[in-house]
Amino acid sequence: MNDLIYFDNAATTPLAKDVLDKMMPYLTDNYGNASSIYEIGRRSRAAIDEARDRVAKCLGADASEIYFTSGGSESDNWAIKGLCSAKKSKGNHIITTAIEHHAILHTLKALEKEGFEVTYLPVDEDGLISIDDLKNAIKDTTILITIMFANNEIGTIEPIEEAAKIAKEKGITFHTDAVQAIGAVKINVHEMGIDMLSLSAHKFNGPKGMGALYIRKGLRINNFINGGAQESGRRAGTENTPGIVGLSYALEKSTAGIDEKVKKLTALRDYAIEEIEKTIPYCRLNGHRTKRLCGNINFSFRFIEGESLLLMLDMKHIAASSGSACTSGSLDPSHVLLAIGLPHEIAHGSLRISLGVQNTKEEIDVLLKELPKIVDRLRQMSPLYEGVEGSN
Amino acid sequence: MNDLIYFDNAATTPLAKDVLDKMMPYLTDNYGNASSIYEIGRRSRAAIDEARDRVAKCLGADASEIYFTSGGSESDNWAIKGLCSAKKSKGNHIITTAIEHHAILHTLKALEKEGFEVTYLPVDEDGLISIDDLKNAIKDTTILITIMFANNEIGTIEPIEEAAKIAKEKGITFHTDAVQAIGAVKINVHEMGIDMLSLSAHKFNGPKGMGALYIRKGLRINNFINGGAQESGRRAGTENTPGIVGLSYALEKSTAGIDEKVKKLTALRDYAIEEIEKTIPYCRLNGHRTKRLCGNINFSFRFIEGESLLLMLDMKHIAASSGSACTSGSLDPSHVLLAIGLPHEIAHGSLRISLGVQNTKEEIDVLLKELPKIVDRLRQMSPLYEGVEGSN
Amino acid sequence: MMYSEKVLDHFSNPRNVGEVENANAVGQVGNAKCGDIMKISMRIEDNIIKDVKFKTFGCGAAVATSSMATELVKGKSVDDALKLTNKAVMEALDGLPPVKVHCSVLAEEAIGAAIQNYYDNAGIDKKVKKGCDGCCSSCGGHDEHHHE
Ligand SMILES: Cc1ncc(COP(=O)(O)O)c(C=O)c1O
Ligand SMILES: Cc1ncc(COP(=O)(O)O)c(C=O)c1O
Ligand code: FES
Ligand code: FES
Repeated sequence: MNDLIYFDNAATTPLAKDVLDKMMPYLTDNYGNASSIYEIGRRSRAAIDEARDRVAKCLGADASEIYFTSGGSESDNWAIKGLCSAKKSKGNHIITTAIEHHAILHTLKALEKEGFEVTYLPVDEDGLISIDDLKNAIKDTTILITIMFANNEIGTIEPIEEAAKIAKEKGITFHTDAVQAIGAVKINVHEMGIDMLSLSAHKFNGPKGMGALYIRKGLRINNFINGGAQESGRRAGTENTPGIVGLSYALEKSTAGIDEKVKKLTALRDYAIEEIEKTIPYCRLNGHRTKRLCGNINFSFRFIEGESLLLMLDMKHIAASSGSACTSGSLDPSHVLLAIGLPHEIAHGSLRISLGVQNTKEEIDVLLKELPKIVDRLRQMSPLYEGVEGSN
Repeated sequence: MNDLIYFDNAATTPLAKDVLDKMMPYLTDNYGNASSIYEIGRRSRAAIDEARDRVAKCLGADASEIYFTSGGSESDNWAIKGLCSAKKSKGNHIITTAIEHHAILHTLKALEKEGFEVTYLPVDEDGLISIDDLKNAIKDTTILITIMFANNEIGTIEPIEEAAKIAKEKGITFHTDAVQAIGAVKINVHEMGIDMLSLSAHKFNGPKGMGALYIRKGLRINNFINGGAQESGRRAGTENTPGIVGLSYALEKSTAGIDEKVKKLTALRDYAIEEIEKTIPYCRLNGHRTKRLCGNINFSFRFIEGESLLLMLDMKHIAASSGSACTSGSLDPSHVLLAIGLPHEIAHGSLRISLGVQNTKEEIDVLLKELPKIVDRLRQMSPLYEGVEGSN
Repeated sequence: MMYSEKVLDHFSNPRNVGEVENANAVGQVGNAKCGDIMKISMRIEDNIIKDVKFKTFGCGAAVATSSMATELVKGKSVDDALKLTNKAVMEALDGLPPVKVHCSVLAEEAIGAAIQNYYDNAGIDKKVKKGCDGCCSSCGGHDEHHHE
C-alpha cells in the first residue's frame, strides 16, 4: 500500500486524517440523535449547526441555504427533480450540456420520459460550451439551466458566472454541479448568482456518502426524500452527524488551502502534460489547456485501449482511470470524449490522471518513466498499430 | 458521559465498537472507489460484495436483491415512489396504515398530490391493524400495500406475514418498513413473502446515513437516484464503503444475537412495565402488551406534558423520548397515539423508553426510582391535576 | 468488476503475442468502434496448428482471452480448434465478469475467422460457423461484429 501512487482523485480522495479526527467523537461517544431533546442529542444538534455555518461560509452562502445530502448524485437528483416538479406549471424546458455527469444526464433522461424537453448544449473540441448557444437555446418554457462547473473527465472549466448571469436576466433557475470544482476553483454562490449548487464530500478529502445542496433563499423546490423534519423539513432522514461534521471540515480545509493547491497542482499538471507530449507520439490532450482543473490530465493515445493501460499502470502501483466509461460496466466510450469530437477508437484509448494535494513531483516522475513503456508495449500488441511509423 | 443512561435506542443507537473497527480500514487506507479497476478499487468492491452477501444472508434474501441506500427514509421513499411510478398504468391505489413513520406518510401525501389514492388502515387501541380491514380495502386499482413491521413509538408488531400473504394472493406488491424490527424480530423475506423491505443501520448499532432496500428478484421499480451504474445501475452514487461494511457487520451481529437480546430485553421491559404500573397512578401502557418490540416501553401519564418529563429525566442523565412528535419540531401530538384513540391531552404526556443491548437492570432501577418522583413533581405543578385523588 | 488471477496473469504475461511468419491462416474480427479488434495468425501443416499468434486492441479481458485461446488451440488439429467455445476459454481463465463475456466470444470468432481464411486459401470448400448468438447481450450484439 505504501508505494501506491494514487492518481485518481477525481474518482475519490482519501479521507484526511484530521477530518477523520473531527468525526471520531460522533462515531463513538456523541452518538445522540440530533433531533432529541436531551444532552447528547443537543450536542449533535450543535455540531450540525456549526457544520452548516462552516459550509455556508466556504461557499459564500447563508447557513439556512445549506442542506446536507448523501452525496453528489442525490444533490443533483434533488435539485433537478425538485425544481422541475415544483415549476412544471411554468414550463417544461431544461437546458444542460452534452458533457454532464450521469447523475445529471440520467436524471434528465428520466424527466424526458415524463414529458420534459431537454436541450443538450454541444461543446467545442476543448469541451467548452458557447454562451451564444446558451442564449439561443432559451425558450419561454425554460425553467432550469444546469451546467457543470468543471468536467470530471477532461477537467474543462465552464463559464459559470456568465451562464448564471444570463439565467438571472431571463428569470430562469440556475443550477451547477460543482462536485469536481470544489477546492479547485474559488466559488461564491451569492456573488456568482448561482441558485443551486451540488457538492460531494469524498471528492475533497471528506467522507463518502455525504454531500450538500445549496438552495438560494426563497427558491422553492419540492422535497426529494420525504419524511421527518430534519434539514428544516426539506430533507428527511436521521442526520449523519459524523458525515456532516466531516464534510464541513474537509470543505473548510480545501477552500482555505485553495491558492496553494492550485499553484502546486497546476505546476505538476503542466509539467506532466509537457513531458507526455514530448515523449509519447500519437497522443492528444483532451480538455482545454488552461481553463482546466488544476489536478486534471487527460490524454488519448492512439491504437491502444484504456482498460489495458490502466491494468498495466496498476501493476506498477499507479492508480489512474480511463476517460472511458469502462468503470461503469458499460462498453460504450465516454460521452464526453465523443462530445469533443474524438472518433470511437480514439475515445477508447484515454487515460485520466487526476492529482490531489498529497501528490508529489517524484510520483509524476515515476509516471513519466513508466507510461511511455506501457503505451509502447500495448501498441506493439495492437493490430491497429501495424504499419504505423515506429512499429515493428 | 459515563453515567448517562441511554434509553432512546429507537431514535438511534451507539455505533458498536467492533463494527467501527471493521469500518476503520475503509475510513483510512482502503479509500479506493469501488468502481475503479486498480487494486485499492477492487479491494473496496470485494468488501462491498461481501457485505451484500452478509446482509442477504441475515434477511433470507439473495445478494442481488440487496441495494444500499443512505438510510431508512431513502429506502422508504425509493420503494414507494419507485414502485408507484413504475406501476401507475396498472392502478393508482395504495394501502397503508395510520401509524406509519413520516418517511412513509409524507411520501404518500406527496403521491396523493400527483393523483394517487391512499387508504390509511385504522388500528385498534393496541395499535394493531385488522386483516379484515386490509382485505376490504383492496381494489382492482391497488398496486402497493405498505405496512410497517413494528411501530417506532408504541412498539406494536403488525401481522406482516398474513398481510404479505394476502398481497401475494391478489398480485399486489408488498413493502414493509422494518426499520424498528431489525434485530428484534426474526425476519426472512423469502419465507414471509415480502417484496420490498426497508432498514436503517443506525437503529441496530450500525453507522448513521446508511440503509438498505431489499427488492425481490424480478420486481421492477423505477430508479430513485439516477446517475452512475452503482448498485447494478439501480442506485447511483459513489459507494459509501465504510458505511456499507459497517451496516453489514452490525446487521450480522444483531441478527445473530437476536434470541439472547429478545430474552434479555423482554424481561427488562416487562419488569419495568409492571413496576411503573404499580407505582405511578393514572398511567396507560401504549401499544400491545405482548405483540410488542422487546425494547419498547411507552406510557402516557395523565395531567403532564411530555417535554417537561424528558427534560427532568435528562437532568438525571436519563435519555428518553416522548411519544409525541416534539422531536420533529411540531407541536401536534403524535399521529400514532391519536390513532390508538388517546385524547389530545393524554397523547401529549407520553414517554418512550427504548432499550438496547447495552442496557442493564441497574439502569432500569434508576429509572424506576426517579420516574415516580418526576411524574409526581410535574403533576403537582399541573392545573389539570387539581382535585384529582391524591393531589394536594 | 473483478478479474481472476488467471486473467490478470494472461494479461500481464500474454502468451503468443505477435504475428506468425509464413502464416497461412489469418483472421481478424471486431471493430474499433465497439472497442475490440482481435487478429489471429496461424501456420497450419497437415491439418495441425503448428504455430499461432495474436494481436489485440482491447481491454484486459480481450488480451487475456486472446492469449488463452491461442494456448488452447496450439498443436491441435483444425477440427479440434473449431470445437473451442468461448465458454471453454472463460473456464480456462476461471471466469470473466458478465460484461466481458463478449471478449471471449471474440476470441472464439477470431480462431474461426483464421481457419476460414485457411480453407479459402487452400481451396477447401467449407464454411466455418462461429460466433455470437447474442449470448452476452451486453455488447450491442451480432451486428457490431464485423468479420473480415
Ligand atoms: C419506522 C421507521 N421508519 C423509518 C425511519 C427513518 O429512518 P432514518 O431516519 O434512518 O432515515 C425511522 C427512524 O427514524 C423509523 O423508526
Ligand atoms: C461531476 C460529478 N457530478 C456528480 C458526481 C456524483 O457524486 P457521488 O458519486 O458522490 O454521488 C460525480 C462523481 O462521481 C462527479 O464527478
Ligand atoms: S475489449 Fe472492450 S470490453 Fe473487452
Ligand atoms: S458477443 Fe455479446 S451479444 Fe454477441
